[in-house]
Amino acid sequence: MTEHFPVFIVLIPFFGALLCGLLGMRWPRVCPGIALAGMGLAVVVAAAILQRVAEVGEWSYFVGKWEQPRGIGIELRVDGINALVLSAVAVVGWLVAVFSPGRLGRDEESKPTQFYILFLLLMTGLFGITVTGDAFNLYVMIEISALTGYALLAMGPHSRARLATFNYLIMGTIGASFYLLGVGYLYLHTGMLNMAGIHTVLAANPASSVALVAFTLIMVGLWLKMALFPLGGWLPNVYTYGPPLAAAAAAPLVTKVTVYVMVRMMVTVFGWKWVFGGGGWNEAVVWLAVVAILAGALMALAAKDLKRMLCCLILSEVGYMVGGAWLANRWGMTGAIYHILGDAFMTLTLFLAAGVLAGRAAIFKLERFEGMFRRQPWVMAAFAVGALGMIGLPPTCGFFSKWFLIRGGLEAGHYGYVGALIVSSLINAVLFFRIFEIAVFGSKPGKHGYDGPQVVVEPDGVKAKGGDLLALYGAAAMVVVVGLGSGWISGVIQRALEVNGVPLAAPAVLAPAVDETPTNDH
Amino acid sequence: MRAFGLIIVLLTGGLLLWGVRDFPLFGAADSPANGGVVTAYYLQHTMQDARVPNAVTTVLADYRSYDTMFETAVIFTAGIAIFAILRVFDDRGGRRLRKSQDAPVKGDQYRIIVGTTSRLLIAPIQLFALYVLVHGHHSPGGGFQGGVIIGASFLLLAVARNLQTSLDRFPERRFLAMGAGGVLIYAGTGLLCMLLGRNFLDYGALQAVLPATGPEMARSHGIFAVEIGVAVTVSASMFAVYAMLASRGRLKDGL
Amino acid sequence: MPTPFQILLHNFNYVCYVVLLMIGLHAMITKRNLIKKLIGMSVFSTAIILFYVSIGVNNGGDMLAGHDGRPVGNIPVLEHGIGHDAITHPETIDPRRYANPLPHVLMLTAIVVGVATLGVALAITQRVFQDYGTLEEDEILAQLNNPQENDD
Amino acid sequence: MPETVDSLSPLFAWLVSLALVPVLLVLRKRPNLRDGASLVAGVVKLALVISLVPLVTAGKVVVVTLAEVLPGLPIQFRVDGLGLLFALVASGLWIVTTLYAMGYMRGLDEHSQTRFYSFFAVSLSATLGVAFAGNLLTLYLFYELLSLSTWPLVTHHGDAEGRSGGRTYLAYLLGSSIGLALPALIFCYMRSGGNMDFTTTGFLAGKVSVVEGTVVLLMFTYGFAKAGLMPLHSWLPAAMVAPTPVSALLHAVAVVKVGVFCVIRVFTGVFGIEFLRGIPGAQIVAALAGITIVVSSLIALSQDNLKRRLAFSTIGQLSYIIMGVALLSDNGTVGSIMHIATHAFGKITLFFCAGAIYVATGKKYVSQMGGLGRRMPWTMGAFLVASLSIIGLPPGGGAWSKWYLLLGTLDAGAWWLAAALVASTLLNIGYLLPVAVSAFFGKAAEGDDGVGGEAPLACVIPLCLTALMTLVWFVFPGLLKTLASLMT
Repeated sequence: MTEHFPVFIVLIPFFGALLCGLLGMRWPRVCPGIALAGMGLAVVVAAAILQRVAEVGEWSYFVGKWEQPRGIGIELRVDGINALVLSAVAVVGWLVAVFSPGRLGRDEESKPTQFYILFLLLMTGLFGITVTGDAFNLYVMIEISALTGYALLAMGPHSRARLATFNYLIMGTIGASFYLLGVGYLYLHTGMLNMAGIHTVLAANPASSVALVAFTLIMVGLWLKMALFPLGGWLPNVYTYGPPLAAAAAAPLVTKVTVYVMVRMMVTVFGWKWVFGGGGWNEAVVWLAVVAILAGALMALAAKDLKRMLCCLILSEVGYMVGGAWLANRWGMTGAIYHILGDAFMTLTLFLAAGVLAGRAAIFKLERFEGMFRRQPWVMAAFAVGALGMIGLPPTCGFFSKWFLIRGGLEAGHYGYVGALIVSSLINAVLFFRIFEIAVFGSKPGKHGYDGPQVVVEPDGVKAKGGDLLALYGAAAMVVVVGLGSGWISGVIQRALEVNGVPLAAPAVLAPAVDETPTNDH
Repeated sequence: MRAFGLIIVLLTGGLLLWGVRDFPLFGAADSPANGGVVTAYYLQHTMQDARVPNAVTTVLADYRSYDTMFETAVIFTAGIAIFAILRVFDDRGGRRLRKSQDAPVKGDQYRIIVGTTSRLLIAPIQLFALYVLVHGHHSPGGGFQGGVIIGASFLLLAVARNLQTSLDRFPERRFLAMGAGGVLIYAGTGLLCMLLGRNFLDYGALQAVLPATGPEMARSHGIFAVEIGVAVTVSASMFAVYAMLASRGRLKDGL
Repeated sequence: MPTPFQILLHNFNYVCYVVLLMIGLHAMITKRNLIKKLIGMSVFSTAIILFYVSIGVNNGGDMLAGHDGRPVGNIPVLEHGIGHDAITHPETIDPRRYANPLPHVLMLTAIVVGVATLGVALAITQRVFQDYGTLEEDEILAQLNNPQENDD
Repeated sequence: MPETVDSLSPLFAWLVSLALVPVLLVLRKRPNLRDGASLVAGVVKLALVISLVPLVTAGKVVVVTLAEVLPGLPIQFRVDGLGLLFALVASGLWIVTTLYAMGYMRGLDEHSQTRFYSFFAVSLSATLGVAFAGNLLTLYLFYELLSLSTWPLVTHHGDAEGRSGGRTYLAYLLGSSIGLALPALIFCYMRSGGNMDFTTTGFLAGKVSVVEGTVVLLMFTYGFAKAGLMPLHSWLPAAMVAPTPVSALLHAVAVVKVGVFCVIRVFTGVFGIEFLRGIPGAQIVAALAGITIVVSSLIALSQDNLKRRLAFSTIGQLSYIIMGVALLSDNGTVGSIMHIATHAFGKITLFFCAGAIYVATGKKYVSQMGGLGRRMPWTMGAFLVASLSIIGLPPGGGAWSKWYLLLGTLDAGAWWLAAALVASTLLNIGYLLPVAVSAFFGKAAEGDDGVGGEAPLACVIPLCLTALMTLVWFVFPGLLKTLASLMT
């Protein structure tokens, strides 16, 4: 049974959603159970895939057994990179499933069944994106996760959520359509839809404007969907006004998986030599990322309420990943992929904590953190772990991703990027310690010996219950576990990148684009 | 804002036009896409592999059936999404019409003509839809087209009479269940192939279940089963979308 | 080498698709009315479908008619006459005589996705209209800036 | 390479104070039991550290690995002479400071003492973590942990002044560590090819060019801003808003010494003395230290608030240690390492006295302290003894360390650094002795209502003990000398 795992992981949430669709109308209570069991099973399967891929290195599964000639059927390919992303998505999904029952009643008006169907379909889309080895199938999965994202975010009680989701829908459709166009151009140029197939044909005759236009279209489309700074205007409103549960499900995953898609396009489909063979215009992209990092950090500094601040931090983190990926050396790419995992858990921790603290309110002014360490000590402790991750202090994964990214930056000699990373870490420190100060000592400075405000009865952020705390502490624990496991994780990533021909340092002079190292189609 | 939009449009347009320069000539038979190995295999092996002359149906439901399964999931998602966004359960506002009586609607005098023609047309439409669904193997058609026509027949009823009459024949609980059921038929067939030992959605495995059929004919029947699943979901979702949008989510006094 | 103008003339389909695409994109970005944005989105999706389908067009190279006199480049459904030998030795079928089936399959998906996105967008537009009473983005933003109805 | 011994005692020593935190939280309703637990933990910690002394003095290095994080770069403890000396000083003084804090906190009836003691314990374990750190990554990890765990202590009072002090404290420390130390750390990781364990010859020796070496050395020296080198020193006076036990242990012993300890580690463990002779980096640092010594002593002269005066004195004394190492001579290194211990005991006594005066009479300013000696003989006596040690006059232990420092400057031939050393010693006399002299022989300042006798016993005993220890170091410098010379 185990050889079906690559497709099995996508089918688990898919069948879960369908079961909820059938049974949910009559027995709404069955849906949380299906979601929890489904995501739990998904975590186990993802771990098994990761464990096997760490040994074998790469695992292809042909749906419908159409193997020869390559490109007829749809191939699901799992290697070191997407096995890790798969596990991260599965664990985040499970934690949100654990978090949802307690939180659901008030936020999603009165349609819990529809929430679970959409949530499981969102997970199906994300697993599908991560696992697929076919460029067009990737578009279909992007659309599934996008549609469910729009619905989940538009379901909320706040009227502004729907306007924000409308803009998100427009921008998301433009992004997905650009990606679709890019795949069309690639199909026109190579006659193949299978990623490995495109790679072999592209490696044979790289110099053509059609491939260049295809690459530009795909990149612009993906940057739009992952909210890279100039194109990310839609993100802050959507996740601020959207219902907290939907934001906790979508924020940590959707942007990160899109970054994974960009990495997959650069490494597997177009190939490292093709992307970085040409002139130095990858430097320009890293400078774009630098702008994204700094702009995100400054917008977060200016934000007055918690969720908008966290959204601006997401924009900044996307800048980390895009910058790391485009540094044209293996360390930068390792940092980018590692940051996908780390940042998913950090963002999840912060958004879960924001969900618990803010309750139904969309706007959670920073002053309302008054004495929060006393009112909700457990929630604030988990929030602190996420915050330390964002600042990048050692035991957490945030430190190690900065560790790889700065090393990549130094090796590429891109000091602007290294500087941006450091400045944004400092700004993060200011942001979060500003909150800690208010949370411990209250917003108005008291007299000598002032011990923080007296305990204020919870306005409407309900005291954290069992499910919330379990999810919160799972996420916070994962932030540290991914940090301590950075050696093993970066090992897996490095081996996967090596197989895909990612050089250690940016080759000063590139060998002419001869058919490069034996590609990995066995 | 307008100037900014214009600049972006001209920029992208220029880039795309510059890309057209290297395109293979329109309609060229030896272009990488048309002359490629993949296309040749599809056209040459559609009969050999699946006994289905219509190459599009074979590619749609067999070679790339994983894609089509999630395409059906997209339609199901659309139905659920619109239900989640619009559906309102409280009964304030909107009066519930008498059960399938003709409501006194303005422009009543045309009611007879529209009512009778629609009553005459709906049955043939649904019959034709089943033909389109079944005949997908041999002529352009298949699950999506058949499903949409069935959905359209219910829409015709809703437009000709009122939403309540078509809701009586296709109530909310049923079209939600059918939405999920259709995709379950599709994915269930694929799962059955997996349980029978072959890869997911490899219909050759169905020969063990179907009496006296070789692997190729099993593939053809597999395609047909999948098309039915698609038709079920598409019809249910199309009608659900219309019902939700027309009645602003109250499913009562709609368009 | 054919001059660029000849190429553009011959690839006229692709030029149309670019123009349509740009009309859709322009509408989506600059139009202030929500429904007009959606119309732009539909034009945008249709343009992509035009592009994909025009990839698959196959006029059989210089062959006007197949070796058995029947027209080339028609719909990718094998005629009845050649049923049996297509099964035993498939190479007799000349792919140049049929249109490329793959883009048509892909565009079935793109159409479905377009419908689904449009449906969800219309649902959201309806809820926006219920909440703000208008579909003009400027008026909605005006209502948001002087918040008589707060959002908390 | 000294042969390594695997034993878990460094791990237990590090864990003791961490394990204390839950105990404190449980006992928060019963202050006596809670403070008793702190004392017991302190004694156990000191005992565990002392158990390492025979091993290390025999030239062995005790190793224990906490977590295998990056290939070739685990979170690992490697206890050697320098680390052990600093650990001894820190854990020894922790017991004394806990005793003193009980007296001080009860004397002033401070609020939320449990939070105070638990963060105190966490910062101690972080200090021990830095002392035992085996490679640059572990060092950086515990360095950051120390900054975080001491922030709530600095802002303990929670009033506007406390919070702004905390903000400056964090801005300097986090800003410099993330801004300067982190890139330098990663640059070393890049150049060292993965293994960053501290070796006696330095793991970067020869692997880095002259310019890079100098730049990285300066980045580390200023990255570890806890060493208080000018111009990154003003967080120290700002942190004086903290309650006195915090100022005493952290800003005389734990925090500042961690900064200097890291600088010594960078000099000896990362680059190695021989390699540094080849590049100008060390001379620049020595010059900067010299300037800091003189300037801070001058500023201390002008400060009326006793704690701020002691703060600037600490900045000066720290630069002694940096200068000692930067001289790259054996005597200099031995002198600077010994100075860690002697200055710790001397300065902690002075801070204790400042706290005792504040508890007993509420006076903060030196000008008000005329004639206090007659009413507080023990406190002012200890102040006098400790001042001698800080200045470096014979009965005080500081004499030895300053003696070796002076020898070091002469060995290195940096005569103007020797001049700076002598000048600052005179300035030390200038700002320390008048306080003691006016206390015993001066007349009471006007407006002094002569109320309040000696400070509570729990304050006086610790400060007398530490004053006694400064004399012990003068009589038996043997332990310090052996541990220090292990490093050369």
